[in-house]
Amino acid sequence: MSVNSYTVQAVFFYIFAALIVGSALLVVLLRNIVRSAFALFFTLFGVAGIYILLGADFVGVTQVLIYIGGVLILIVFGVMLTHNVYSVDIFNKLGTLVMGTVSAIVTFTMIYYAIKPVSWLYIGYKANAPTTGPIGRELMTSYLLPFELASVLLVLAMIGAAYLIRSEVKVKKAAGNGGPPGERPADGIRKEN
Amino acid sequence: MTNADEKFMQVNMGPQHPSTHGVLRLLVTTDGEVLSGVKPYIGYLHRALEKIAERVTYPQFSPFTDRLDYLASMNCNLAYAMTVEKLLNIEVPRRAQILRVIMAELNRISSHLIAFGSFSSDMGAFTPFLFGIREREFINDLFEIACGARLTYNYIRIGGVSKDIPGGFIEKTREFLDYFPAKIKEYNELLSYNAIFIKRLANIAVISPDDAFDYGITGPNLRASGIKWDLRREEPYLIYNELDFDIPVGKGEMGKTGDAWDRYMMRIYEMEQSAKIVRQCLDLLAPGDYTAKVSKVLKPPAGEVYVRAENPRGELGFYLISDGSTKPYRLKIRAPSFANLSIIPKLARGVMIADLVAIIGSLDIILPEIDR
Amino acid sequence: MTELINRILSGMSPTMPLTRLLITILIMVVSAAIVLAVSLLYEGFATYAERKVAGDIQARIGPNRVGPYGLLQFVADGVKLLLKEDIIPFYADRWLFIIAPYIVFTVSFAAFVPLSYSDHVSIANLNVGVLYMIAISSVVSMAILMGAWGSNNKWSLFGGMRAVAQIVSYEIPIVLSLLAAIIIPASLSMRDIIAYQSGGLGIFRWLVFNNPFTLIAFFVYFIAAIAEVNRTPFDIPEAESEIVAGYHTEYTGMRFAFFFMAEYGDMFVVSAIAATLFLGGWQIPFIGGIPMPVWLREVLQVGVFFTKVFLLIYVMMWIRWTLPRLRVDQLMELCWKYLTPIALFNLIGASVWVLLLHDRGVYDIIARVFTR
Amino acid sequence: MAGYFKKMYHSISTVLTGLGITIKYGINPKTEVTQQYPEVKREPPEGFRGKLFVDINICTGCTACARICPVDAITLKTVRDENKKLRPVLFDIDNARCIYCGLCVEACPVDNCLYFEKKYEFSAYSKEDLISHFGLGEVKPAESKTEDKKTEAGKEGKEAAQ
Repeated sequence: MSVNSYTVQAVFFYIFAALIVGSALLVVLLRNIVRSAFALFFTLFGVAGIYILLGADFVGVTQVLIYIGGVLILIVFGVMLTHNVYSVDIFNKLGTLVMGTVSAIVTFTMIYYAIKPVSWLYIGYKANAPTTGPIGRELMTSYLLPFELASVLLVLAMIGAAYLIRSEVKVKKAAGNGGPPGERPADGIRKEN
Repeated sequence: MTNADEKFMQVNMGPQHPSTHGVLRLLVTTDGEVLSGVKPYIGYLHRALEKIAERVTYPQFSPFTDRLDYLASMNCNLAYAMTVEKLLNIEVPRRAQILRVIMAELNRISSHLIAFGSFSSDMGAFTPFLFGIREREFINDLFEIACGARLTYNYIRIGGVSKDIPGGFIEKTREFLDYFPAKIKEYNELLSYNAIFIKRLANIAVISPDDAFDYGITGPNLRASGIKWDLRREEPYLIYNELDFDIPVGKGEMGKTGDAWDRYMMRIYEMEQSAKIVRQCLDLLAPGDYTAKVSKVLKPPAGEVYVRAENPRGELGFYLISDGSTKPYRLKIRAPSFANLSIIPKLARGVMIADLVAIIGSLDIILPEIDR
Repeated sequence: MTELINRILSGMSPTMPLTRLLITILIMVVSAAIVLAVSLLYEGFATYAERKVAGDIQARIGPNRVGPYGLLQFVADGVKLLLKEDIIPFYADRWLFIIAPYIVFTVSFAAFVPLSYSDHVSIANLNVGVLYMIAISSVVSMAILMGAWGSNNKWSLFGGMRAVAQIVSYEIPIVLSLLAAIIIPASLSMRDIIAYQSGGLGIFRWLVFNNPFTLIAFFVYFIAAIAEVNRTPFDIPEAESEIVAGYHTEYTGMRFAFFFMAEYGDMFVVSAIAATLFLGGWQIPFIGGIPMPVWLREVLQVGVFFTKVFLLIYVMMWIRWTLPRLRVDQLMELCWKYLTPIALFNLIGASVWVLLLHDRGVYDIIARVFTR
Repeated sequence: MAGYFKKMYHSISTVLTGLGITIKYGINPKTEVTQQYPEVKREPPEGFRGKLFVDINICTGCTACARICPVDAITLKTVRDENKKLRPVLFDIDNARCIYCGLCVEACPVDNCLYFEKKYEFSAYSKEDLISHFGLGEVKPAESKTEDKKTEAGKEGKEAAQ
């Protein structure tokens, strides 16, 4: 929301920050893994809100589009396909706790040292200027190589996924009349008339 | 999902599922969208009709046959009447025979209209259903003129029909026959030859001729598999041998012979043929008795008899044993839908949930007949 | 709305941050309430229209009991839904079950925000308006999945999985076909896009007529949009005859109403995008060039915009009551084998057109030939 | 590739044909076939099987209807009056049980005694209200020995229920 008032921005910032922190805590603390996955929804939404507050509307909207519409869906699907979702014991080993603590400390240290040297520039209120055009131009000029590399990576991932699925179908076909699902594999489903 | 067997999921389809055509319950085992097994459970509509038959007199059972296949009551009445007539050796007057054919064929049309309509609504198109109902109402009006009832007619009785058709019936029937072909054309354009509809049905749930024999499938479902078997031709009863009509068989127009689309299309073709038969019968109709002389108390000789007739859904058979009293000793009903239902577990393997609906719809089962 | 706030705030002293905040929030809340009221009114009317259109198409009359021509039917429906028992299944995941309908509704409501209803009437003119719409509609799939999982019902889960697969897949042809149009005005802002389409008798500079590729893009978009909002023939997530009611099987009363309203809200939104991007938004056809008072122009523009949207919604309803439903794999096939490649090649074609002809449309070229 | 476009053409053309049919109905209000029931009531044809009616004054109390009824909808109790004539003191027809098959009407030996009315609206709040009572009520019994002939409707049916 682009309103020429720092107070309003501040209020919304704190709302979004509370949303992010609260839901992130839920993600970590909830014992029901499906619910944690859904709690992530609010975290990502809050992040998008922060982006928009910062005037980066394109990034904010892309955050919603990709993280909520894409990544989160995949995560939730993955969680749902875990078998016996409700009985997943998240805190089962002491080792996890130790490892978790260590990795958390390491991550926070890294973030701290990444943030510390930055000389924060207060740009003030600068929304309403279209950001899409500049972003596109930069992607196609200065950052063309990383951009293309990222797309190549994605294509590779897609091909890999497709290959994995194909091989599973092949295994099913080879299994023949082994079991009910293998029998007549996908007969009448993938076939075209 | 919390099942121990993580690969499959068991789902209850019915008895209150929107597309199980009544109270059929299917225990469906699925692997995602793909079915790996279907088990039908029947009996939710069991009313012990066969037992009731042993406790009521012969004429009294006639209204109960209305409730066998309530969409084709005339045909059920007819089969039962013919059974008792055979036991009693009653000769039915010619006018009554023609009236019976007219009613049976009109009822065949109205039954197929429901089959067409409910199938289309199973496939997600609701409009053809109401179009089908609209034409069916016309036939119901005709029946109402003839016998006073719109659903459970009890019109065809032992020895003939309950009463002669009143004036105006013939004209109104002709009006219907003139109006009907345009509507069939409309159905075909709207639904039968629609690309989505064809894609949903072609090559789905193919019943091979061998399977059809093995499972005792009859009626349009059998003919869709390419077998030209129609009792109206094979064992002509009433005046069917004098009439000129074709028996449509499945030719695999859109895919393999005997697929769901063929089964569906058989009903459209049969409606056309039935209309043709009714037209001929109206021409043949001559004055005469509408019923044979039948005594009020029927006491058939001891013996047993089996009579079958071509119902809209297949062969309806009555196996009647008489011990010489006024009540049947035993009446066994061979319901066509029951046999047709039995092939569902075979067809519904490796297909998708949406196809299961297509299978049930294309077999056009009716539950009161199955559960009896 | 931003301008409005700025205008009000500029008249105030900058030393009262709290008052400014309160006023800002007040204006936001009031405008949100207005949009909510309008959208609720629209949704009520849309449910009425749906039933009336269905009635017309099915040779029926449709609702005509409540109020004149049944216009108040939606009030009766709303009251009925409000008074219904609110059932939460015992084994449901309570939290997910409860919040899912609210998210679905909020999201569909949030999509009304960046729309440009006329030259000056819009709630927020986002620079990334079109992208925002696409993003916000992808959130729906998440909420649907939430409700589907939360219901702890297998049919719901089927519906939820289907819905997500469908929405995620169909976003691709939608975005690709929208891109073919967006590259011409080179802006993501709804207002800029509509402003670009002025002139040419108010109709020939619509992006749909800009070049042959945008024409194809319009149809691809419209088909994909129908799928995106889960309407027949693509209503497999709530396919009544297959999976009972899909993801909202377990929902009753007001929670169900939220899902229901969200569906109609989504219909409005996708139609509004189509109207904005392809059909000139609020550009008044033919008489747009005539000078007229500002208020009249605004009213006409809003009227024109809504007319276009409602026409598209009518087409959606018309399609819904005509066609049978696709199967889930056929739906995916349509998306990946037909719509996506077509949209992709179409986008390339449109890009080449823009590159070679410097975003001059067919009308510009013809007009140039004639003026020469 | 040709097949691809051919399929596409086929789909689009058939879909458009279907849409053409529905729009004809959609824009033409004359195609509506609905009757507005409470306002417009259709007149049932001659011989319509509606609610059963008994002209009790000409009823001979022969109980033929009760015996033929397949569902025991008719309860009949007759008493001999002073003229040694059978009179139906109790003649109840349970409209909820009746299946409107018409067997009783055909069985009735008296003309215009038991017949169907053209009445099809008889909803009620309770099952009891659905029973039509036609019986004469109290009839002065024969002066000589009171011989009550009780006929419970459809004895045969009763057996079946057991």
